[in-house]
Amino acid sequence: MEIRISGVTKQFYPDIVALRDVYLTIPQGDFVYLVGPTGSGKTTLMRLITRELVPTKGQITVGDCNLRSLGAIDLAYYRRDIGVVFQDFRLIEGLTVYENISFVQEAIGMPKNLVRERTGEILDRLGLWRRRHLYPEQLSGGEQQRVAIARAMVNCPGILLADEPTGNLDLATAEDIMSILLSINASGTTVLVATHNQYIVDEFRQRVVGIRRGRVVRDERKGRYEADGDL
Amino acid sequence: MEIRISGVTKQFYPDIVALRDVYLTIPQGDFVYLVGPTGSGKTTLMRLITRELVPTKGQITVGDCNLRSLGAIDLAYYRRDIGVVFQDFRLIEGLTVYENISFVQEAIGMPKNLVRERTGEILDRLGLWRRRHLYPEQLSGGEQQRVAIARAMVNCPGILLADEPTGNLDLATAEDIMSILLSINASGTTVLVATHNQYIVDEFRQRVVGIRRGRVVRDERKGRYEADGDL
Amino acid sequence: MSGTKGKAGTRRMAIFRYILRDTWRLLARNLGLSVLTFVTAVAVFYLVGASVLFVMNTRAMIAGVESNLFVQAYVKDGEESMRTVAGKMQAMECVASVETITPQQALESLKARLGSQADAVTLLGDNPLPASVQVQVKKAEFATVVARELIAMPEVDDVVYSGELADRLGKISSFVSRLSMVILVICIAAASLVLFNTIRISVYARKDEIETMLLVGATPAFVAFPFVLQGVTLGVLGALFASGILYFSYGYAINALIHSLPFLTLIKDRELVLRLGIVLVGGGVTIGWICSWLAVSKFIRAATRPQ
Amino acid sequence: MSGTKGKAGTRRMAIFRYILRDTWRLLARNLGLSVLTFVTAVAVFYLVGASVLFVMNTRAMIAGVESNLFVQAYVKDGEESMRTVAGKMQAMECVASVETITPQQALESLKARLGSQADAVTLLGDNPLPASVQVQVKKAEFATVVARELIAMPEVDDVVYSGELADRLGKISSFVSRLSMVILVICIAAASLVLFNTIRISVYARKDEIETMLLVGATPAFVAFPFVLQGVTLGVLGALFASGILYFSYGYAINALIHSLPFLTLIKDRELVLRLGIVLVGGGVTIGWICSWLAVSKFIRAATRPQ
Ligand SMILES: Nc1ncnc2c1ncn2[C@@H]1O[C@H](COP(=O)(O)OP(=O)(O)OP(=O)(O)O)[C@@H](O)[C@H]1O
Ligand SMILES: Nc1ncnc2c1ncn2[C@@H]1O[C@H](COP(=O)(O)OP(=O)(O)OP(=O)(O)O)[C@@H](O)[C@H]1O
Ligand SMILES: [Mg+2]
Ligand SMILES: [Mg+2]
Repeated sequence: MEIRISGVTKQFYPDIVALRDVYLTIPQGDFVYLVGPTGSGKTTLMRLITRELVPTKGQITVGDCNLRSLGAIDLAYYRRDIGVVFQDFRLIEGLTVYENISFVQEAIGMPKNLVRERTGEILDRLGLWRRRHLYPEQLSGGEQQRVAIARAMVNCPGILLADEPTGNLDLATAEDIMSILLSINASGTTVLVATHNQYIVDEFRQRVVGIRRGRVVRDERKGRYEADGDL
Repeated sequence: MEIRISGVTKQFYPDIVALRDVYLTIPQGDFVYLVGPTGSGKTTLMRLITRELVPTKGQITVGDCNLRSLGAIDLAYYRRDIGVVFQDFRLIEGLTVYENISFVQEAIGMPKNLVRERTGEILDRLGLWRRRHLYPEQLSGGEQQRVAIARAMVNCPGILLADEPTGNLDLATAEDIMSILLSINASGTTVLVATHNQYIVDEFRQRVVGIRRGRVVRDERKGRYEADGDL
Repeated sequence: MSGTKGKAGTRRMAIFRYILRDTWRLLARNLGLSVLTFVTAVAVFYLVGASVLFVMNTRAMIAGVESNLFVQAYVKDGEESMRTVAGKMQAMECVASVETITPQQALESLKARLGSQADAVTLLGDNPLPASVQVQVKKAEFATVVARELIAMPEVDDVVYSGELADRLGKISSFVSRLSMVILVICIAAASLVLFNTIRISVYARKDEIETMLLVGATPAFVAFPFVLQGVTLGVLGALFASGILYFSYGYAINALIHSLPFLTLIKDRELVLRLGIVLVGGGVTIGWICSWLAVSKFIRAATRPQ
Repeated sequence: MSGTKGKAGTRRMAIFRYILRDTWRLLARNLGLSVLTFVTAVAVFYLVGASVLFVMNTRAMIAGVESNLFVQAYVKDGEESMRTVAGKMQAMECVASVETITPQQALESLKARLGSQADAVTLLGDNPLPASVQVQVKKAEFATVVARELIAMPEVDDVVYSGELADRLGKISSFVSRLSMVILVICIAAASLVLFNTIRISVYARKDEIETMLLVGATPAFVAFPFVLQGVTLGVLGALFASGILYFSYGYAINALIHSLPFLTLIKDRELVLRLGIVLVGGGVTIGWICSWLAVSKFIRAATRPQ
């Protein structure tokens, strides 16, 4: 499924334009870093792709699907094929770590034994197995972030959006996460990572899309981070 | 006010020991980086200092004040002298950016004109003035983080605890924030920064306290980050 | 996307199980909220049930008083025509019972009425009092009809009945039935309102959860069902408990009443409360369902409407 | 730490102003929650007010019926002793009014009672009926006392009164006053419960806010006050609105009643509703205060208790 963003502008108030005339095509299987100073519009772009927001102008299609015209049920089915690591995690407070990860599988009707198997596997892979019975508020920031990553990955989505997925992780753990993301990407999933982490971007070189003040200012294959941060 | 942590152990369940026999003294006016892999106990240490938690064993004194024996009102007065940047920001959803920052001043009974002046000044300094009428959920991650920093600083506290204050900021903005923290420190405030940001630690060299699995493993003046991240 | 795409049935079963478990979680994990909603539901259903019982007993009481209303017809020629009139009355639809009073009985009763002055009556010599027929009507409003009927009969000389009393009773009775309806409607409206608000506020406290679930691909139905079932469960439990309390407190109250006011016509049969309980539980299901559905679907709509 | 440490007064004023503004914010920013709580409060206060009015009118009605209860004393020697007895009665505490009936009046009334058989009475010749005194008591239960008093008088020959009726009325009246108390208590309890739950759930929805405020150095009082004032405001507004609706609906109902049931003793004075309104508003303040205080202080205690 190709993500095709054409001429998208997103305006919140007359004076806040989060994205301005953005054209971007992300083919199936791409790995893209979205970089840019804080407030430049990275999260807004991701929220447009999940149809949390609709563009003020322009149009987004994912595969054959024009996002503007999705009904509530179609939207749910569309979102099942997109895994999102939210910048603020959005874990469900009333659910344990285990339940937070299993319920997205349950919501699509996966049978119990498969859910158990998959959840256990992914918790193990992210070093969270011993924390599975804790509630989000009992976790450290980095642990919460990994739960969010686990939840986004567990359904093997066609597209994975990760918004600042290493902001609360030490370098070693961040590198682990990155190699997991790369292996997911290798299996055909499109991965879009918004990040401020220069190390990561420079170490695992991939396509880099730079945004500044809502505009795409560069788009390089095997790019570098470039801390050109005049706001 | 000197922070004196002696023999502190914090245990959550029989099997989760977040801190283990920690001794640490932070004199008034110090600037300390708290580094360590995710889940090592940095946030727990800070929550002990704000008396959100009490130690399972051991004792913490700040100035002349033994934290274990604080009543509800004394606790409020104690906390007024501590500014905290929470890892998850904890902005109040129902308040705008401006109100989130002014209310901590109002809570201590500061007169209106002074509140207005100070709030305006700090919003300006952190580049948030144009966002002052927005609610937290309308801000980007980095903007929320800066609001949290502004709120922690605005009462000119004697101690400033910043938990991962640059996790959602690009490098340039992070450097700005660091120089603000350093200037606050220069005016006599004790600053304690928990961080995973190697750049920051290595560029603005200060005392570094390393924690791993709940134990203090190193404590160096002008230390470096050292990504020694075996969990 | 993987899983058992072929077996839609198994999948639906699985989803159903998850929904049930989630309902349980909603109830159990936020025990505080659940208990508050439940207690509110009990209070509200108790009020409704109590007002229903009150209304029914008031009606029974009025009916009891009405059945004490008589129309008396004095007949012209002795006991013969007295029996004719009585027979005709007995055939009427709106008549409950008919009693005949011979002149002898009438004299006795007059003597009794005069008390110690009864001697005066003996001065009357031969008994001048006529025979009469006493008719008990089924409802107060029929008294006038019966009286008209009687006066039209050739055998009847004069008709005595308390037209004013019949009139009043009729009016009071019809007013009580209207008032009772109003009371019931107000109670039920207040009950629904309170339950709706309570459920809605408790859904409001979980706004974020609803939003997040929808964001990660749960269908609106999957998100809504546990809330709806939770609402239904609380409604039903509230109604059941209220019925139980009602059953015992009604038994207690009615015993006390019968003891101190034996002359009132009350509904002594506690089975009534059981039947009322069934209605309340039905109401609990309906209100719980509708209220939680309205509440949750509002938040779902807000969350899926893109900005 | 800076600010105007010296001027504690100005600071307290400032804090007070902030608290007021915060209360307004709580009410306005979560208009949905506020409206739900408000509507619940209106429903609940309306129920309480309506039940109070219902109870008072029932009591007035019973009192009206009671005042129609008479004790009749036949005196021995003509109109002289009739007047003596009447005088003594008038002096009694529990007597509402006294009426004297001469033998002539008694005869008229007997004739009237006999209807078309009145002719029979003329056969009596000289009027054999005695003079009598009719005593109206203030409450049904006094009838027996008055009757005893009368029978003990030398002038009195015989006393007639419906002991059974007096008894029943007395019992009904005392039962109605007890029942009305029970109804009121149940209504007020249910009202408090519902309001408490509603306020508590709405505080629950703001748990995080309370926690954060305490974490950044707000005193428990500073955090609690806006919630308490919000509760009081909603309580008062609810009570005011309920009183308003009550005022108009009572006026309407009482007009309809007086029109169709003019013989009932009802409280026509709408000022009663105004006085009731004042009581309701007082209740609104109290319940709003207590409920929100309990609710918020529970969360504050939970948040300041270290783990
Ligand atoms: N709902 C909203 N209402 C008003 N303004 C908004 C809203 N959402 C986002 N914005 C504004 O749009 C701009 C872009 O926000 P966005 O979250 O996309 O930034 P970002 O690139 O993710 O930044 P960061 O790296 O800090 O997370 C910000 O300035 C933000 O204040
Ligand atoms: N309330 C709690 N109940 C149970 N376990 C807890 C609780 N709070 C913290 N922990 C555990 O204590 C450990 C230390 O947590 P802490 O938040 O201090 O880590 P941290 O150093 O801040 O990590 P990070 O860099 O990821 O924020 C974690 O493993 C966490 O799961
Ligand atoms: Mg962002
Ligand atoms: Mg932490």
